[in-house]
Amino acid sequence: MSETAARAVTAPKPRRDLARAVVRFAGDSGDGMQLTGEQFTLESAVAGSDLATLPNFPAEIRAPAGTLFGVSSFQLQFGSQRVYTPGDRLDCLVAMNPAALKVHVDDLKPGGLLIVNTTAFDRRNLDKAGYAANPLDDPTLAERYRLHKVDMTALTLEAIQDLPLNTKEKDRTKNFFALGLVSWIYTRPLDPTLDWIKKKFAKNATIAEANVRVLKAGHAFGETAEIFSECYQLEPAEMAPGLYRAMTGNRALAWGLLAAAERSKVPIVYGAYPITPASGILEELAMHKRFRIRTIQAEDEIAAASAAIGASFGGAVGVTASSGPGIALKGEAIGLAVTAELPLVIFDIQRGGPSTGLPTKTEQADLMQALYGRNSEAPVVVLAPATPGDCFFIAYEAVRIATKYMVPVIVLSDGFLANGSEPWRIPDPSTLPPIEVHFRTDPAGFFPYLRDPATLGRPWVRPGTPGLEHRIGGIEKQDGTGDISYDPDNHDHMVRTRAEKVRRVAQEIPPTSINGPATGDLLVVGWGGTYGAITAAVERSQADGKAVASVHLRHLNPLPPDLGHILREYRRVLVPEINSGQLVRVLRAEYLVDAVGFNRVRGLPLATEDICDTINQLLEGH
Amino acid sequence: MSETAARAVTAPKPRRDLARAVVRFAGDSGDGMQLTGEQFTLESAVAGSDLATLPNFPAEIRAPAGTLFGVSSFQLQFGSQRVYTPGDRLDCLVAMNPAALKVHVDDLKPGGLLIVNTTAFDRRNLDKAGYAANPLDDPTLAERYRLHKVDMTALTLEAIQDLPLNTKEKDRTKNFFALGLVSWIYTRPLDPTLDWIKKKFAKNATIAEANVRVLKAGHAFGETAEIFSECYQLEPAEMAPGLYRAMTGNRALAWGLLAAAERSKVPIVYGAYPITPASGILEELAMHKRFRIRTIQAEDEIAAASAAIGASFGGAVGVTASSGPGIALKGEAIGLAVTAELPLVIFDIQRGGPSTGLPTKTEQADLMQALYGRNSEAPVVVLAPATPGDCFFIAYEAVRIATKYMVPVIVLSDGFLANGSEPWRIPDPSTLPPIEVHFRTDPAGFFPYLRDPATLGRPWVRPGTPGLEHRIGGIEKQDGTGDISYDPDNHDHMVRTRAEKVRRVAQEIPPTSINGPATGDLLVVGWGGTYGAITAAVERSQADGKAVASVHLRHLNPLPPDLGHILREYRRVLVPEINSGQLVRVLRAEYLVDAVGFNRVRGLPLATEDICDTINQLLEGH
Amino acid sequence: MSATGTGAAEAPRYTKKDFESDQDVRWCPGCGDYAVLSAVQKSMPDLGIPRENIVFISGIGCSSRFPYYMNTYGFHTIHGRAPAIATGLRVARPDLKVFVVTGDGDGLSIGGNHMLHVLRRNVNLTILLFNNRIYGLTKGQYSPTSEQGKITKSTPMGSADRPVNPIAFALGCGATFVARTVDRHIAHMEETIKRAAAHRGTGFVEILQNCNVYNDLAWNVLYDKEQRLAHEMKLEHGKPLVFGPVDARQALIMDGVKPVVAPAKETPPDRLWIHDESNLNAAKILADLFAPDYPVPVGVFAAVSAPVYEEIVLDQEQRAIADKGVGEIAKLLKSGDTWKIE
Amino acid sequence: MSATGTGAAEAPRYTKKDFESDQDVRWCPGCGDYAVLSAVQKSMPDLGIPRENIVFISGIGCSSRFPYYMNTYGFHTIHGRAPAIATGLRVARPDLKVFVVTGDGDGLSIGGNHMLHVLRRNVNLTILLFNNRIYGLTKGQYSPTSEQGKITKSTPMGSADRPVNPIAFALGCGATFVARTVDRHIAHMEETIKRAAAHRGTGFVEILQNCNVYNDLAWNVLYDKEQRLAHEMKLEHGKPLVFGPVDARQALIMDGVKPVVAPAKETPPDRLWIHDESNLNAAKILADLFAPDYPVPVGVFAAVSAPVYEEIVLDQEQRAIADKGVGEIAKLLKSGDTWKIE
Ligand SMILES: Cc1ncc(C[n+]2csc(CCOP(=O)(O)OP(=O)(O)O)c2C)c(N)n1
Ligand SMILES: Cc1ncc(C[n+]2csc(CCOP(=O)(O)OP(=O)(O)O)c2C)c(N)n1
Ligand code: SF4
Ligand code: SF4
Ligand SMILES: [Mg+2]
Ligand SMILES: [Mg+2]
Repeated sequence: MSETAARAVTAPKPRRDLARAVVRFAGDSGDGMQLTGEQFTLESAVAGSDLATLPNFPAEIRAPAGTLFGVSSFQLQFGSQRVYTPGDRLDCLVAMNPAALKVHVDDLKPGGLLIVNTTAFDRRNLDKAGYAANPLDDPTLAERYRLHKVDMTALTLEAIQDLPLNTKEKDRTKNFFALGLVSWIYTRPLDPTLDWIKKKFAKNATIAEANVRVLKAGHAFGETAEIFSECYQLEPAEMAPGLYRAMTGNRALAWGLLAAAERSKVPIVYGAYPITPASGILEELAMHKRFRIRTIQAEDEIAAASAAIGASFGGAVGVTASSGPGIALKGEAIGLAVTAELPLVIFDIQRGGPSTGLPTKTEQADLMQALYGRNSEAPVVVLAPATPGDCFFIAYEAVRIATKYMVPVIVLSDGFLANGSEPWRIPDPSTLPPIEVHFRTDPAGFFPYLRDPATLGRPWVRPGTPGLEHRIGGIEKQDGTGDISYDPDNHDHMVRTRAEKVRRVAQEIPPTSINGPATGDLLVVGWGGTYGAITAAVERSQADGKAVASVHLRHLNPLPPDLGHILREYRRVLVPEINSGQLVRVLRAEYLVDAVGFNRVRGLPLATEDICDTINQLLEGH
Repeated sequence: MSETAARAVTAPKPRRDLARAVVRFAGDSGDGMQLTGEQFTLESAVAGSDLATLPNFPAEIRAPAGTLFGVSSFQLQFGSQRVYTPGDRLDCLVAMNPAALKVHVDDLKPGGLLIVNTTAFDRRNLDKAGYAANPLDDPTLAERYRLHKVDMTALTLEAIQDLPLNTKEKDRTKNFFALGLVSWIYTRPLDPTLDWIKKKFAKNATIAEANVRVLKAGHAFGETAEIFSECYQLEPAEMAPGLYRAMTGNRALAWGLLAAAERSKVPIVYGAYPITPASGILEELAMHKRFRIRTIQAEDEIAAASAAIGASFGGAVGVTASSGPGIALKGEAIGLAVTAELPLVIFDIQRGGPSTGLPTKTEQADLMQALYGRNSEAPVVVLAPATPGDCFFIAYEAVRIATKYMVPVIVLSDGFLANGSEPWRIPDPSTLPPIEVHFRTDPAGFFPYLRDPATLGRPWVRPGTPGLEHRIGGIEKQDGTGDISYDPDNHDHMVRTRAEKVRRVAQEIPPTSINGPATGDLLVVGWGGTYGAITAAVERSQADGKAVASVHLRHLNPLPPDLGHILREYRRVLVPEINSGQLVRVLRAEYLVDAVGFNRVRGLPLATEDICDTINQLLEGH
Repeated sequence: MSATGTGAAEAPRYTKKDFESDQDVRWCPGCGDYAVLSAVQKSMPDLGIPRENIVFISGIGCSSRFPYYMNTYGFHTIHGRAPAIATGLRVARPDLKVFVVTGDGDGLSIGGNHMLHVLRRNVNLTILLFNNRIYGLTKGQYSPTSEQGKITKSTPMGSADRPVNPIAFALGCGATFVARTVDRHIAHMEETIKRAAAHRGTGFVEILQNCNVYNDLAWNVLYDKEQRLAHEMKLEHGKPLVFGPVDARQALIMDGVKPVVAPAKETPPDRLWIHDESNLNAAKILADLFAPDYPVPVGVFAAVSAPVYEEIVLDQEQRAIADKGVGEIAKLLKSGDTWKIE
Repeated sequence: MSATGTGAAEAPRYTKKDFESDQDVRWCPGCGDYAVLSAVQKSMPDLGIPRENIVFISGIGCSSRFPYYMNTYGFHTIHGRAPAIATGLRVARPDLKVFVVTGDGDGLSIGGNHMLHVLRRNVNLTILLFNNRIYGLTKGQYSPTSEQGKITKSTPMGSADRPVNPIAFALGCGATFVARTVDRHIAHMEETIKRAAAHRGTGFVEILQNCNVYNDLAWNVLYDKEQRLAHEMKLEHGKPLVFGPVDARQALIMDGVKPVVAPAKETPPDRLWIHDESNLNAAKILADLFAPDYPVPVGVFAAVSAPVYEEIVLDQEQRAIADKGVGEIAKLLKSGDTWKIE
């Protein structure tokens, strides 16, 4: 421990209790803001806070240093009560350079903590950020915010001046100075980060030493420097007891598949073509070959879906994933799976569109594509996880439904869920519902389109089974025999049967849980990654004494059987979505309720505040 | 003229007046039923009848002779009043072989005219059709229908025995015997067919002679054979005066494009990949190079759409076409056109699905795909022609809107419209609304995403224009400048702007015409190729004194501005569609009216009778 | 995991009939597809693979109706995607023997990309590409193998595209087994199909096939007796490249980096070109030859050995399991950074 | 309609600066793409084409950001489709000079089919394929040109696919101009790009490009001074194929139908292989060579002349018009069978 750090411990500054805080680290893409944010998340989780995160990075791989479009940021909210979202406005912003300040400062609450790395505020960086004058010299900044100018680079270099590293290597550790400082401010334990450094740089003691020293230097700086008069502490949140880990949506989807493969004893073949923000699932699965997950990086999305279908025909569970543009390409192939009545799981990690759009930003605008993005009547099951951790259960559920009903299942995740993380209570996998797959082996009376009376699913046969040789295809088939049929009435019957099979999945849906009164003035209906923002807003309104409830849909097709009834128990229905109004159209068409949408398509999660405002307006009858 | 034919003229049989008749020619794929039907159509049109046709042929190119799946048929209804559909049940069925009889006889009205070619009823053909015994020997057939057994092959061979042709060549003319006979029965003039033979076989006098003789032999047979006691005649229909021609939907779409190219003075580049039933448009356009239509048979549907987009970027009008499965593949590319804000016209000639489905049958199940079959919020204009001839105007309108608003336009035709024909009054092309295309050439103040205040369209620039060099792309753009922008509020603004641009197209829609009372018990709302069936049904109900009206939508996105108001003027709303209920969902979501669907997905046009029944049930409150 | 379609020892003794399904064959009378079907059905018993371990995957086209007529497992899928579907099937089930049936449109127009990638991956599949130089099922538009200037429904003034040469394309993609045969040469077809089926990796066979309805006699150079005699050059490993009638035998030889035709009699034996299936350079030169200036090679252009995609995939799985055992989700969930809340 | 990009006479005298757009360049510092951009901008003035007649079309990938930085017309489209989009553009506007910029993933993975067809059609385009053997934009998964066994994010135990060789692929597709150049060889790059741009038909250029972030020094064999000296073989029309340091010069020669390397000194002049750009057979053999066993050829592998797709399309239009005049819709509507109703 360096001397400064030691000193710090001796004279602690006052600690103020806090219920929650929203912190954002922002800097250049090369400044390591994502890592900083992740470590701060881990520290907060270990400190017992509930939390939610929002990584946000440019589409460019390494945008030229100092530019506005090259700014990368990581935001999190942590608190001693339930935390649903990464937060709207910031309590604390760390700006590592002028560009980061420019892009993010408006999100800081008046009076919020603004920590800037003054070293980076040189003429070159100011120019790149388009600042004529140094904003730090503008007194209004310090008036509006609690501004702390820290010469981080110098302090960093000082802390490790004696280490045999070059300046570039030394400079690269300055994000840990920021991390140490903010950890001090919010009384976060450094141990998780110290452990991480140990593991990560096990083979390079000097780099490890440098990072440790800089981290502690930042921490000590908070304690000792005159500029910080107080720090904050948070009670641990009341969270269900258990073992926790941080979980991102993409990893949870991947692990959900691993769990499904283990429980079903059916191997999974995962066909994908890289695309942001879905690639992480492929990369995660590729590391777990021991689970008999076979990954194919296909030549394109069509091949990826096709390979998955081929695998399903072979008696494995075919899974494919992409983001919106790639899902658009898979439409025809999904139609084949619909009519071939094979299990297929499709993950759509939604991102900003249309077309290439905003590849690294989040959106919820593929619901209609999931429901209808294919030729003709080709219904599929559509599910959506509510939180990063929920992705685990949804992936598992998707495999279960796909194999039970012999039907494609689309899972709608999004960029926010994919990269965002939450403290996740590790489930006991043996408590998951079983996935019972029966491959038909009995040739007696076999036809490929016989149906299970309960699910309407047809028999799944593994090629290689003697006596069950059969042919299927994309041309319309006679129900039962599976022979090609152009008979008009058979076609009508098959169209209805495929639809009914999907409708039957409703029997899998548990009663809808209502967050709030069972009847009232307003019901807020959401789906997917907006769960946190909606829940936070509704609970705030409830705390204000309003008769507001919310319902969050995980099953979007078919819809929960009790939903129509629930909707009619409220005077008004509000549907917040990060799209132009998709679920709201489905609900209006289905239930003929005058549901209204709240729609913001900004590439970002919805703001709790905005939803609150809308709730209030609706309640006041606007 | 042969002796028999001469005799026929001398002793005419009695003629009964008829208001309308439904006739179907059915035989083996090799029997020339499509040609027979087309010629009979032409004869009827020249006789002044109104009419509608329904060709129906197998997906196999030349299915083995005599099989059930190899049956090809052509149906038409013709009459002295307005004819809206090819008819539900048949007044007359011509069955050229046992398979044709088996497949079609149930559609014949009791007491209807059944003409069979007895020569084909040998053991081999009976076996292939799955007849244990010859159905012609079963007395119930003659009891149920007015059965006429004609030994067509023998009579055909007899008529041309002296011609130097081999038996196969001679046998091939027997469809003209059937045509001659049915032409006699319904007093259709032979001249159009005689003309056709002359032109078609100009280079082969013997074949021409054979066909003429056989046609006349069939005609004479009707007049002379004892078995036909009477024939029928129809008053000419009251049709608007003018010059008429038979028009199929595919040809009309093609010619509509030719008209648009001529009027706009902008060349058209048509990129397509062959697919039933859209290939005919490509084939038609390829014959008209003189109109500066350039056709590209691309390597796949994605390339076809992409080539069209490239052409639009170059200042031509890019048009692409396919049927459902191919349109599914184009989704991603259409999204690019949406965000690049380039004109693009997409024809979707719908067919039975999902997947490969029923490639040669009709369906209306791509409406949702047209509206939503792409990632993210990517709204496009959607139009649908009501009749084969209407395809001409819709294609023209699609180009007009696409270039005026810089927006993709999807046209939803279908297999029935594509191949079906109607007598079509030739329009004066100078009465078509002008298509005014202004390419920007002025560099002053130019940015690629400046907007026309009325249409919100952006400027169209032909590369090659000096001073206007610019770059566009699929990443989100800053409104105005068109520069790449990841700004959250700009994205929200652009999503809204693209939607608003499509909504503005509503200003192009004329007031909705209502067929029937402006207020009443029931409004039937239709779109696309069901126009005939719906109109016939509604007019029948009106004739029964019911307060029923109909509205047929040609603009499906945006919807006509007056539609919401109209819907509310009726107690009930019925939406008949050849799908599982797509427009009905749109109307329910949009207007919150409790519209109900009538849905039959049989690969065939809706039956007027079934719609009538549904209307009656609804009016009776079922 | 056993290699492809073993089980020869226990495989029942089949006859052609065992591979005929109960479905009506729906091709035009006279179509070359009938002959191919018959040749494939006849080849099957010799593979020594239990019928239930054989799968036929096809795309869309006349030729792609093929699986319905084989009494094996079969999947008639979507246009162009059969190689990708078959890849997924092989990765899931490396114990099955998988055939892909495709057409010149299905395999080289819409499906060209999947063809490229399946060939370079060397997935263990047998691909039968029926090349009739036309789109049959959609009623006669030109295809990617149609000769330039071809007049069809969609090209009334002649097609503008230069044709793709399936053999040259396959070799350019890195194919490990490339052969050509002809629908009317029954024995050669059977022999070639069997060789391809026995290849470890992707066995690519171009079958010149007659579409008598839309492109009759496109391959007349190999149908017509005289022309065939003059031009057909059978590729036989280890044998010199010679062709033509006995009395006017021609040899194909190399003149520097150019193939030339010379009278066989006058060619010194050491200048004869001995066909070597393992020489991919030679195969590429042969691929570009065609009548009238050159002979038309039929037979196996190239057969080389290379790693098989799905074998590597499976091997990695086995290695991963051997290293650390089969994965257990309960353990994985608790791995890495965790913390307890009491 | 005038042929591609004429107007040389009137074209203003440009400098490199005239082709630099006002957009921020958004590649990683050190990326090879910068050098290519600079080379292209530098080549432009020599094309003698008015700037407004030049269009850059790209797909998606790091490389595909290219058009934004060129002060010409440009369209950054969707992944893999640039060749198809450019084809439509050329058919609409044969007066424009069109470049396609693509990557190894964009052009050979998702876009492989369009690449095949644009090459066989011989559309008049210049295609620059940036081959960095990796997916850059999606952060480092292996690409179709990555070497087998490549360890990347998506293949932690090594990739299972055999790589595609862009040059061999292009030749197998029937390309008429095929060349290779290197991002760090500025002069050679400029020269090659200019040659490709002048080709009538599709000029296909593989540019070996460094992704210093995800696949640094993949082409070190041509970067490292010593290795380059040992292996680089410049292809020059009419010149013998020799390479290596002056004191140990090697010749590439044919031994029957096999290329072999022999000391240049000991090779009789008549056995030397004189590079001939018009010999596609030779090009295909050269395409397969690579270090360490063979030299690495750079330069123009093949340049042959062949009909251009859109020229035929346009010619048919002109002939149709010459035959019967420009079409008139009013006349067409009344053509064929019509009847009057009074
Ligand atoms: C996505 C899609 N596009 C187009 C079609 C229409 N289509 C069916 S088969 C075919 C081409 C058939 O040609 P080929 O592969 O040569 O087979 P052949 O019929 O000649 O055996 C086409 C274009 C389709 N079924 N699906
Ligand atoms: C339809 C679609 N699929 C996937 C992606 C994601 N994606 C963008 S670029 C790219 C590959 C880039 O590799 P390459 O073409 O080699 O270009 P580089 O970045 O290496 O220059 C991928 C897979 C996409 N944008 N669109
Ligand atoms: S159209 Fe041609 S390829 Fe197709 S079945 Fe008929 S003859 Fe065979
Ligand atoms: S990721 Fe690689 S290819 Fe992409 S910009 Fe960075 S260095 Fe260049
Ligand atoms: Mg074909
Ligand atoms: Mg790359």
